[in-house]
Amino acid sequence: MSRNTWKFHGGIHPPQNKQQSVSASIRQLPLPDKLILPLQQHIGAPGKVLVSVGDRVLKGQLLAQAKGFVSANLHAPSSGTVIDISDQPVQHPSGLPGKCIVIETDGKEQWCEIHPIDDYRQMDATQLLATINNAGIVGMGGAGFPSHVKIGTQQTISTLILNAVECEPYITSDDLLMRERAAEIIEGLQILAFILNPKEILVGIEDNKPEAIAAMRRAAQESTEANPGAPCAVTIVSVPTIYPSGGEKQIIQILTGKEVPSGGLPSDLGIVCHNTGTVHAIRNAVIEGKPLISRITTMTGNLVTDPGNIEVLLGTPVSHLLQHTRTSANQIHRLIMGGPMMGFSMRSTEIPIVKTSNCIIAADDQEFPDAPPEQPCIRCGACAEVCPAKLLPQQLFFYSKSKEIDKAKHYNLMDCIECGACSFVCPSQIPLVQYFRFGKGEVRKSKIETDKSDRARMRFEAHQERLEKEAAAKEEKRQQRAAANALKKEKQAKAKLEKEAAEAANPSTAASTAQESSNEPSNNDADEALETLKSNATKASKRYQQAKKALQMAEKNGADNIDKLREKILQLETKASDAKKALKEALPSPAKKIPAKSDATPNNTPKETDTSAVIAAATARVKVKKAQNALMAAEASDASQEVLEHLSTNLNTARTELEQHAPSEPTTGEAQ
Amino acid sequence: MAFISVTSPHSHRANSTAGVMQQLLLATLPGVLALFWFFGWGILVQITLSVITAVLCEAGILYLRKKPIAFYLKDYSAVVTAVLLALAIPPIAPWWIVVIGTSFAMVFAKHLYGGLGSNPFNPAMVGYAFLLISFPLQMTTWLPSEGNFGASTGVENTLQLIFSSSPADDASNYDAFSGATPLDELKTQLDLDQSTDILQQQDVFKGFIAGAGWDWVNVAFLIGGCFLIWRKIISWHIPVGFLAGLGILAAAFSLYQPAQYASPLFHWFGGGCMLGAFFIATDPVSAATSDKGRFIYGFLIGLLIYIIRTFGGYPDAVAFAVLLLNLAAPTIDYYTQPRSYGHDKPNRGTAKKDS
Amino acid sequence: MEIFIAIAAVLGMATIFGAVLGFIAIKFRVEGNPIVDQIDSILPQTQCGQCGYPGCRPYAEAMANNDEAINHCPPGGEATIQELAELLGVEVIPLDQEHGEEQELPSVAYIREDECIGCTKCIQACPVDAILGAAKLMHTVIVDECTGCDLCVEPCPVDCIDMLPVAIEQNTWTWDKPAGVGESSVERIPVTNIQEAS
Amino acid sequence: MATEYAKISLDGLWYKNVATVQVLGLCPLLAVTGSVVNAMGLGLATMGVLIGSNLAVSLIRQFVTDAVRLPVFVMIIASITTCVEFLMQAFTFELYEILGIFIPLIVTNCCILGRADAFASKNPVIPSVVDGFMMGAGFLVVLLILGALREIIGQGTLFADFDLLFGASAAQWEIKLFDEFPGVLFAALPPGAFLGLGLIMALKNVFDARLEARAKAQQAPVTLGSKRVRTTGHIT
Repeated sequence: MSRNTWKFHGGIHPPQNKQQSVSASIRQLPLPDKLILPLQQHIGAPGKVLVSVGDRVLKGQLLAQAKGFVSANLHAPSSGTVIDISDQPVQHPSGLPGKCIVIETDGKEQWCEIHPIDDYRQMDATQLLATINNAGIVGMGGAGFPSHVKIGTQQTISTLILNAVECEPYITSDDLLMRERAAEIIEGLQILAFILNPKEILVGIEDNKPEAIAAMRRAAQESTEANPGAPCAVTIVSVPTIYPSGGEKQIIQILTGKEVPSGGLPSDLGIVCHNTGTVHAIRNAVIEGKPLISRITTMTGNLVTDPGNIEVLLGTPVSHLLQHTRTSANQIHRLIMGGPMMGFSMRSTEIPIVKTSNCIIAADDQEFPDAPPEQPCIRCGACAEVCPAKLLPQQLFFYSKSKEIDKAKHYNLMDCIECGACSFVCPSQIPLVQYFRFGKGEVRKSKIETDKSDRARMRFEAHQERLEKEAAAKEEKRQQRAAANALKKEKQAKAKLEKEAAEAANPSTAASTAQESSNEPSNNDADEALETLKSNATKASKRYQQAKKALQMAEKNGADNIDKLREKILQLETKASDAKKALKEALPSPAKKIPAKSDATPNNTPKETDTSAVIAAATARVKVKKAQNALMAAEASDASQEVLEHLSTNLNTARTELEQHAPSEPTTGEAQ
Repeated sequence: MAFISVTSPHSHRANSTAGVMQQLLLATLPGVLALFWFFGWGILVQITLSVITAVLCEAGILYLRKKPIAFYLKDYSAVVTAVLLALAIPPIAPWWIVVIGTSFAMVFAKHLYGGLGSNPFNPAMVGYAFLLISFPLQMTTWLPSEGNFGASTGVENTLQLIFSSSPADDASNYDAFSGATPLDELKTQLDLDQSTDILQQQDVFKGFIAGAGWDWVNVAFLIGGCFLIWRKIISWHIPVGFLAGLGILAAAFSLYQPAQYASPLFHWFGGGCMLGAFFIATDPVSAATSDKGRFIYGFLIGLLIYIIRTFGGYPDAVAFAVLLLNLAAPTIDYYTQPRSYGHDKPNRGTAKKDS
Repeated sequence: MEIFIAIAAVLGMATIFGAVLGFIAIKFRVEGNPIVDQIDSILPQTQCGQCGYPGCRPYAEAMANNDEAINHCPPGGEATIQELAELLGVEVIPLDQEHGEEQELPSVAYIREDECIGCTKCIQACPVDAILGAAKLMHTVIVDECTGCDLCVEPCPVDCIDMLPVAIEQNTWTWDKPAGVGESSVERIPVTNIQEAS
Repeated sequence: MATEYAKISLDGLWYKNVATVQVLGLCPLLAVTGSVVNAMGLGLATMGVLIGSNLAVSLIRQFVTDAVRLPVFVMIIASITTCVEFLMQAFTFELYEILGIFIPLIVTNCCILGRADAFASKNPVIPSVVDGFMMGAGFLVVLLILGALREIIGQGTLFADFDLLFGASAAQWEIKLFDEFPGVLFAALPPGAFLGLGLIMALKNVFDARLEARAKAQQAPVTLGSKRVRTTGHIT
């Protein structure tokens, strides 16, 4: 059964170290006292907790329900009591704690109600999908991507791939699983094939696992014989041993020659790829109705006295495993979850086994000595030779190091699968993968920051707009109110004047005094205004002189800002002349007014008061006052020249208006 | 009990920069022996002098730059630069030539650009080019090859030649011993309208291909180069491109007018060709990055060498060609970025914002 | 004679080139100033006013039009200064400390809700409307929208607003940059065995 | 007054030095600094043009509109350069021959147009002339240092051939520093000039860094965030 395989670029041959853990068959451990179940055991949103502290739970009972599309259910691995729901050390390279449900086991292993499916072929594909979804199955090779999302793809699938490559050194959990439970795995594949209806099923196994290949071939043969009508046969493909052939993208390339587009999914190519353990779990979920509550984990490393593969309940603390494999925990230098190429070093022995924990390596510093200090990159290119993604790691390294994320992105940093092949071969001992992880983090961070700042800008602009609108509305209201007030005042004034007129018709001293008193201030106001104008004019001309002097000085010194000074002087000059003009214009009016006043006094003896003239005089007075106030306010606030000019003309016109009406005014008073 | 937290991968191939450099030094051994056999003790003296100067310079600059001295000296990069430079220098060149050249290479070509890994030019070749431009007489005067580990010149005589106190004496001393290299002689004679056939008869050209021991020196460097490729210290792309570029031009010209242009074999095994192809051009720091880029880089060096050797003002051209292509390496990288997994075509050029 | 030819040539050229220049000056006048938008997109949009301008955009305008210095933005820090320098073609200069210090970690405002008296002063102070509440009712900060400008801290009459650094969680955590040449990137963690301790 | 001229002088000689800070006029700088006398010849010529052009530009600055200022300045510079060229032909013909094309090429020396545009067109006559002198002096000093450096290393002499510039009596000024010096040809060639200029610039940067560090140490501590404004409310 030879089938054409393709090669991916690069790859390395790290020492295998698999023989330590393959001698014994899969075994079980005694039930641990405590099971710690992190809510986040998969990619996506953590589930919603359905239990509370003190609840008694049964084996297989749903503890947390998937929340959102990419999420997974979590079940109780054993019966017992929920004793805590809190932050605990979990399987995360940062060492940051995560929220966990802690169950104290009661040793009864009491199952909740389960629903095995006798013949899945009688079921609907959607029903099977729901079963898998409910069982909380995620990719068990290490990534932890919820399986039902992969299986539930809308695209037409032509190829179903079982990734049984297990290319990382040390790990043998899939190997042992295939050796011992090949038939179950084939059954799981048939279930998937039933759901996805692919044209072919490919099983890729590295040629360093001859027993597993033999077992799988046998099981596939038997399966075909047992179900002659099966939609498609399982093809077992032996692939060359090279790391990282177990990467999803790499196994797809090896088996089909196709490349998953950057940023795309295998389903874009009509391919679905599952890990051995995952397929086995799917089989258990469908055939036995059991959710994912345990997995096979390899215990190995030179400190482990009884290395091997263990079927372990999820949530079992690593310390429990160490204890039952007779590991000298005191000598541990590096405790790794996952393989030596992509696994992470744990910071505590209390971290629990989760759905993705395929291997635990307890090693001293002989087995994994500390990396020597980083040396400068000599651009030897060894990294580029082994990169399975065909990237240029040295370029990515330079740009990640200098945080030039645009350039790093241009060199496809985000396509790095962090397999560690480049770091493995680097003669300069540069922790390249860490640089790339750092760079990727920076890319993500900058994306978040840009999004956030864009949002902040929008909100700020909206905020400003709102404030402006509010201010405009207020201003409008204020004007309305002012108009209403003015109307009211006018009415009052009218009423008063009418009353006065009525009084004046019957000559009375009261009326005349009233007139006089209202006349007096108007004169004073005008004088005051004149004064201010005068002082303004002198001030302006003084400033102009000062500026001129400054300019002369500056010219002598050849200062830089001469042009500015000159401009300013020009301004001042116009200002001064304008002020003088205003003064000139203003001056004659009182001059005229005074004689007019004196002239008018003796001559005119009105027989009756001219009501309309009085009203006009009053309004004129108000106008003068207003204009004066405006002018003063403008002066005080250093308003522009135009405004001042405008205001002073206003004042003048108001004054002339007053003048027109005022002469008739005092006569009434003085005539008496 | 203390755990360590460290990024994966946790295991590492047992190799190091120092190891790479040591193997490089090992690979020069056949060449050094051949030079020793044909040109005598001078070459060993030059290597010793150069290595001492380089290490002192490196230590001094590291001290000035406040860097850990031992840490950097342990990577052997200074020694490699020194040895490569010394191999290119005439065996009886006065001591100050070596010292000046090596210090120039270490200080200006290496450390002023930021030290190991940051130098855009090959330091050894910068030093060589500097010497060749500055002291053309001393740099083109070789001993005639004689074999027998320089028995006729002797250790004492060699030392006296190299360390003679007065530079004025040099010229007369040289006259007694010196001779031009075959490449130099070829150029001179061809300029005098001699034909290549006649030249083959002359003393300086007697040998199996390229005359007077030089071919054997090149063969020795070729052997060392093959060792490097076998050990995966260098990739085959640069040397093959290099020899292909040189060979194609040489073949074309010599087929066109055999009397006027020397054969590809003569070019391959003459002068510093093999040293340049396997040891100089392959310096990864200053070369192109991708496989395709490296081949192009090597090929262009080969072309340039032939052009300068045949039409230029200097008899040999490895240093100039390598330096010029060092300058072009970023441009080559710019156009030869490989297509990475999952992409239809390779990226070109530089990053655009928010691409 | 020669001198006249020279003068004629020079004058002739002056006329022609003057005409060309005049035409070009009118025809290809540059309108608007798109650089402001580019600068604004670099600024962190905290709207904190630490630059001395009321908001990021006014500062961007000042940089584009009035040659304002590029080192007045503490929230953006070194990274922003570098980007601005690159965009505007000026030298990178250190952050002006008079405008404040760059913070290591971004922080956001939190209201100690039981102390809040519902005065709405912080709501008015917030430039991005990230505080929720009504008069006489407790207020709270929409953490995702808070830019960490701390403009709300000072107006609070009961001092119940804290600026707290954004906590790093599993999904926001990223790997550190390795220590660099000459250093080993191994981090040693003292481990206390929980079972032994308890 | 005094401080203003001091500033112009310091800018010209140090802070805005044409060669080491603005890195302008590299072509003549690299080409003719093989010996002190060449450097001095070109430096003086450039200085003369710089003073003349600054003077002329400053005089006419009010009558030149923005659009035509570049052609006008270039015209002025070209005229003055031609004058200097004639002068040199008249008085130091041999040096003129040696410097060759680099004398007419002063027209294209960016520093001259740069100063005309950046300084002379905005300042009165006297400061402009001072600026021209100081910029020229700064350039000349760098030329001289580089010339001396290259002459010493390249030929082992100093002040050779001064008779070209200062008459026959200056022929004795030559100092032979080493006996039988082999002469580092590299220094006499353009690459040596690049290297030398780079070293001079590096040295200057070291000085500047020291000065800055000292200035910083004396500076009063700043109050953090003292320039903050409120952003809420109306923005007009």
